[in-house]
Amino acid sequence: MPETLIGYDVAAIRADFPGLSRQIGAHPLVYLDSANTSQKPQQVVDAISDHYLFHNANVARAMHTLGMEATAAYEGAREKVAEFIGGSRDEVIFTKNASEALNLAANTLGSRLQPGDEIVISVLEHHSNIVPWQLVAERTGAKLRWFDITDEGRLDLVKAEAEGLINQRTKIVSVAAVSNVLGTVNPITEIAAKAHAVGAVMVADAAQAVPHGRVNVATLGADLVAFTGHKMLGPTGIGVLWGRYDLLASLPPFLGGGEMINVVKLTGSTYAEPPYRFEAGTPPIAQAVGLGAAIDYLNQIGVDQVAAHEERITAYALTRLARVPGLRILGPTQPIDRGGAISFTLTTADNVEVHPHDVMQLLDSRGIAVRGGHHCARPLHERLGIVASSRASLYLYTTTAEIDALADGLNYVADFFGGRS
Amino acid sequence: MPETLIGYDVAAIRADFPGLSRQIGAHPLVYLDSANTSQKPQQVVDAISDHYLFHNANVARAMHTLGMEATAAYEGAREKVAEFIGGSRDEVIFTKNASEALNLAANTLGSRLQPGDEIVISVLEHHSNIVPWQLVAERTGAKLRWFDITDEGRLDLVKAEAEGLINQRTKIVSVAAVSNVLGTVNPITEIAAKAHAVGAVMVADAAQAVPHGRVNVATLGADLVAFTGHKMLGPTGIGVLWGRYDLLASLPPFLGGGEMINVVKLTGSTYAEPPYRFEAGTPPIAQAVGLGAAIDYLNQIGVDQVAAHEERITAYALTRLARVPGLRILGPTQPIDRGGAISFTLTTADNVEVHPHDVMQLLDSRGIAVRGGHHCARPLHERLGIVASSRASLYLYTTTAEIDALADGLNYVADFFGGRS
Amino acid sequence: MSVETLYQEIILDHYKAKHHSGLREPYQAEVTHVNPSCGDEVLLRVELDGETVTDVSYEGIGCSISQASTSVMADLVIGKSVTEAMSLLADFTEMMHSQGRYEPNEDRLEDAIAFVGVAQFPARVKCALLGWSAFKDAAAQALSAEEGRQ
Amino acid sequence: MSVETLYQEIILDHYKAKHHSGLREPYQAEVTHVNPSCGDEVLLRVELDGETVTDVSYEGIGCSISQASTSVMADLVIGKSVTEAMSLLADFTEMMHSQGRYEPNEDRLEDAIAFVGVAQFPARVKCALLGWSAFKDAAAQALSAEEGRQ
Ligand SMILES: Cc1ncc(COP(=O)(O)O)c(C=O)c1O
Ligand SMILES: Cc1ncc(COP(=O)(O)O)c(C=O)c1O
Repeated sequence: MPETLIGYDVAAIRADFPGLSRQIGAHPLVYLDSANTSQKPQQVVDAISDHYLFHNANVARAMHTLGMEATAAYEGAREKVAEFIGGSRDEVIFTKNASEALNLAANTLGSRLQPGDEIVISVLEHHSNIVPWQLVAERTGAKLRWFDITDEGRLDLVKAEAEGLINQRTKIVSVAAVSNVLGTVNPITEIAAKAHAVGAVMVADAAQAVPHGRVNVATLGADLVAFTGHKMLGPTGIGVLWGRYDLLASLPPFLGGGEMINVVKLTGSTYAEPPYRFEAGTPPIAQAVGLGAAIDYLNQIGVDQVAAHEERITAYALTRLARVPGLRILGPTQPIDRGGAISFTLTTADNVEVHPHDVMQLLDSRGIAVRGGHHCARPLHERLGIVASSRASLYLYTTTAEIDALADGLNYVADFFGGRS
Repeated sequence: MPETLIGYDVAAIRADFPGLSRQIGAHPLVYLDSANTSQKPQQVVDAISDHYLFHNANVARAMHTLGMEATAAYEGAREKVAEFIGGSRDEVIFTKNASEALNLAANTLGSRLQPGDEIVISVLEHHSNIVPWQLVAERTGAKLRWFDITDEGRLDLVKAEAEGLINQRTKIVSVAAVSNVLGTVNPITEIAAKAHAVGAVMVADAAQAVPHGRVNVATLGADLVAFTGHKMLGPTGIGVLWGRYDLLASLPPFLGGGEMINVVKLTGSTYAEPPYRFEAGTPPIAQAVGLGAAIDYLNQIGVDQVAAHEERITAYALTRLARVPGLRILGPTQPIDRGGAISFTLTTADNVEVHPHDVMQLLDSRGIAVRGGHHCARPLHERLGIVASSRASLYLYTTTAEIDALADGLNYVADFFGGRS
Repeated sequence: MSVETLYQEIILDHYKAKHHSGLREPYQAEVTHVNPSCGDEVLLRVELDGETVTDVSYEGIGCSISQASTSVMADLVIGKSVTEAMSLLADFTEMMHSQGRYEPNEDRLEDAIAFVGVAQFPARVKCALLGWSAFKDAAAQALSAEEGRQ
Repeated sequence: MSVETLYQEIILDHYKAKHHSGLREPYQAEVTHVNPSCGDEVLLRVELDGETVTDVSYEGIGCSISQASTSVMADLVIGKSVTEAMSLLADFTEMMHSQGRYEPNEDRLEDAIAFVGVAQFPARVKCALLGWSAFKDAAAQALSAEEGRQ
């Protein structure tokens, strides 16, 4: 059993990612920004190149041999995605990123909203799961309401219950499956049950969940699930909205053009069945191929293995960072119901809070890549009473040695800006 | 002078496109579907691979060394695009394809429309320049009106004038710069002048124009110009909307999330300046890099050279196809104000019109890739009194030998379905 | 995947002389089905007598595959019970999605076995199914119309 | 591009003891500028007497670069004419966009020359310009307020 927990041969995995062997100045790269975007294995890059060079054509509309090859590759990728999340292929819509997927959800569900209706999201959401709802609320007169968080950085379900947050007026609930700042794993299934009890649609922003193999749409309870390719070893330029077929079939189109139609006439048009209804214009064909290759790669290692590795590294990082003087972890400090994004603030010995830009910059001078800012979650930072934070985020290629480098680096940062300790 | 007209060494160009040397069954590939999507040179594919493997990070928000490299690459691509079309970098919005660009235009301009306002498009448009306007007209109560075409397949400006098509109620005019079916080059500058005279915004769908170096936004007259990467040697998953800066600055956001914001608060959000206001979520980073490489490639050959080559091959194809018995070319039959998309119908000796699917299929059996269908322009086909057509489309790598193969192939097709001639 | 696998003689014959083509009365249901990417259309009528398909008539625009397939379908289902027709539809659909790995039963599918080659051309499967799916819809509508009458 | 090019002693000194920090009266214009990707903010006030910048006061949250740069800017522009201040802004902006290929004039830019290294870190240029762009806006507003008064 311990064998499984210890996981796989990380060095062998890292050999598939040539970029991880880069030098940043005099230092080896320590890439701890995978929640922002992951690195890509050679296998994914090769699949994309091979597609462009030898099987490139438009899909569906191109019926010649190359067109059939491209279509088979594109639709094959759709099947791989569907299988990876436990859905069916006609429930998988390819978008350009998770943000478009969430906008698609907001706009199409929004067509049913009226003044007085309520949409519920949470203060810990990424802007991509906030702004689309603000825009649709503005347009329709619906009211936007928010889950608060507890001091530990988890959704405050007790307060929500007391406030009657989810009630008969609630039409949509949209919550992140895993927070990109706090790492919190949110109880989507429980919230979905509450949403469904009042007839609301449940949307899950799974951008930080799917890359870690944490999502099975058959049991999750959400009706719509958004995620993005570039955070799961895949290319940029592709995201996914999964939806229950009968829900998708009841939604109006979002963007118009290309193959999303049934018949176009001067007097008006009729639209294709899902998923095509929601894919306007030439889709991200090579990107789907790349995402399919990324899923193959994840499956080959095994998502359980990946999860076990990440859990181990997250636990190690939480322990190691807790020992850095002046460092305060935002969100859960134990590796329980917690993803591998670890945000923190750093205060020097003479009590100056080092700004995340400065943390980032000094770590970068040692080859260590972390993110500093509000991580597209400004309302969450406001709720936490801070402007910005630093974030280290892990993935299947992260090593304990990298965590050690980070911890050492943070000590150096604190010394640089504060009195030498 | 004749040297320039004869163009460049096509064989050398073709060597950059490994896919063009493929065999389809026993036949060498003859790729005549470039208006659908172009093939990609090795240089573009290598630029994408190199980016993913060695410079991959998120942009803007990632400030570490890799993040700076990715941002420089992404913003550098924006500059290349701007220069290629004669615009400035803050006027170039990256979208997922031309269709999204046109939806962006329709939705943001649509926010100003009222019942009684008129939008003018043409019957020869691609669905991507029809459906977004139908959707926005439905939503706002604006009326959609259409340019008709002449028998020669050109916009009927005389009829439009007589009908008062563009008038004081006109708020938006959106027309293709080059038809993807007929090849017609439309007089955008003239139409734009008429649109501007009544205070309307002029949109040009330049998906079939920019790949051939035909667009200079500084003189074109359009206020918004849409095009797509995959038709100009670039990757799938990226398109462009260029817009006059002051117009863009006056438009509301389209999709929400990510870096398109200024400040996000629970009570509402404010938005970034153009172009960022319109780029929600992680943008198509590697795709921008690939598009930049495609532009480098086009510039290296020289757009004048490309245009000269295409003109020559188009002229050759028009002559050669005119000699195929039973073949009728749709649109201009002379290579004047005409792009390299040539659509046609084919009738056998015993007077059976061969369906474009069957044309496509039989040509494919000889390695020749053309498109059969309505080419996402059903209203145009309805106007022409046909359901579908076959289309051969050319690009900078097309040879006269490929045109010969097409003409021979079409004779074979007519024989196959009709009495042997 | 030679083009001869696709364009079998039977298909070309049906294409050149479509059986049961032309709209006829009476009919209980009429539907239009479209292939969105090319605009091919079939307008199809079904007349039932109890459980029996007494007539199928249609007008279609389309490629040889879609036209021949509709012609073969009409031959096959006219005179059969709705249940039997639906069972044939199921067989045909399975054959179309088999990518060529299907042993068609000639006794049941008759001329329709000629379409086994189409399954190797995924882009054309939609063509071959156009008339069949129109029949499926129309028959279902006709059935509920019958039930309404009772 | 060593980190020492960036964090020069002058910058760290200004960061630790920001000059002219804290909001003061009177002022003719007040603006808030934000760096969208990190949420850093500066609230800045400008007071003019005719063509002369008599006071700049501010409250800011941000990294060492943005804070130090605002401090240095206030030092530089207070007491100068608006025209001179704008000319300094132009020089500073040029230096920031030079990618390090800029020979700053120490007599004119004084402590601001320490920021020449920032130009090699494009992601941080926004930080260095935050206070300056707030000043530009506020000064423009103050000028038109003055004109309005006349
Ligand atoms: C004239 C025209 N407009 C728009 C488009 C849509 O481009 P895309 O499919 O890349 O969105 C195309 C190509 O399909 C086109 O030819
Ligand atoms: C939780 C969450 N939601 C949504 C997004 C948006 O993803 P994308 O930028 O690919 O649209 C991200 C990542 O940036 C995220 O972490």
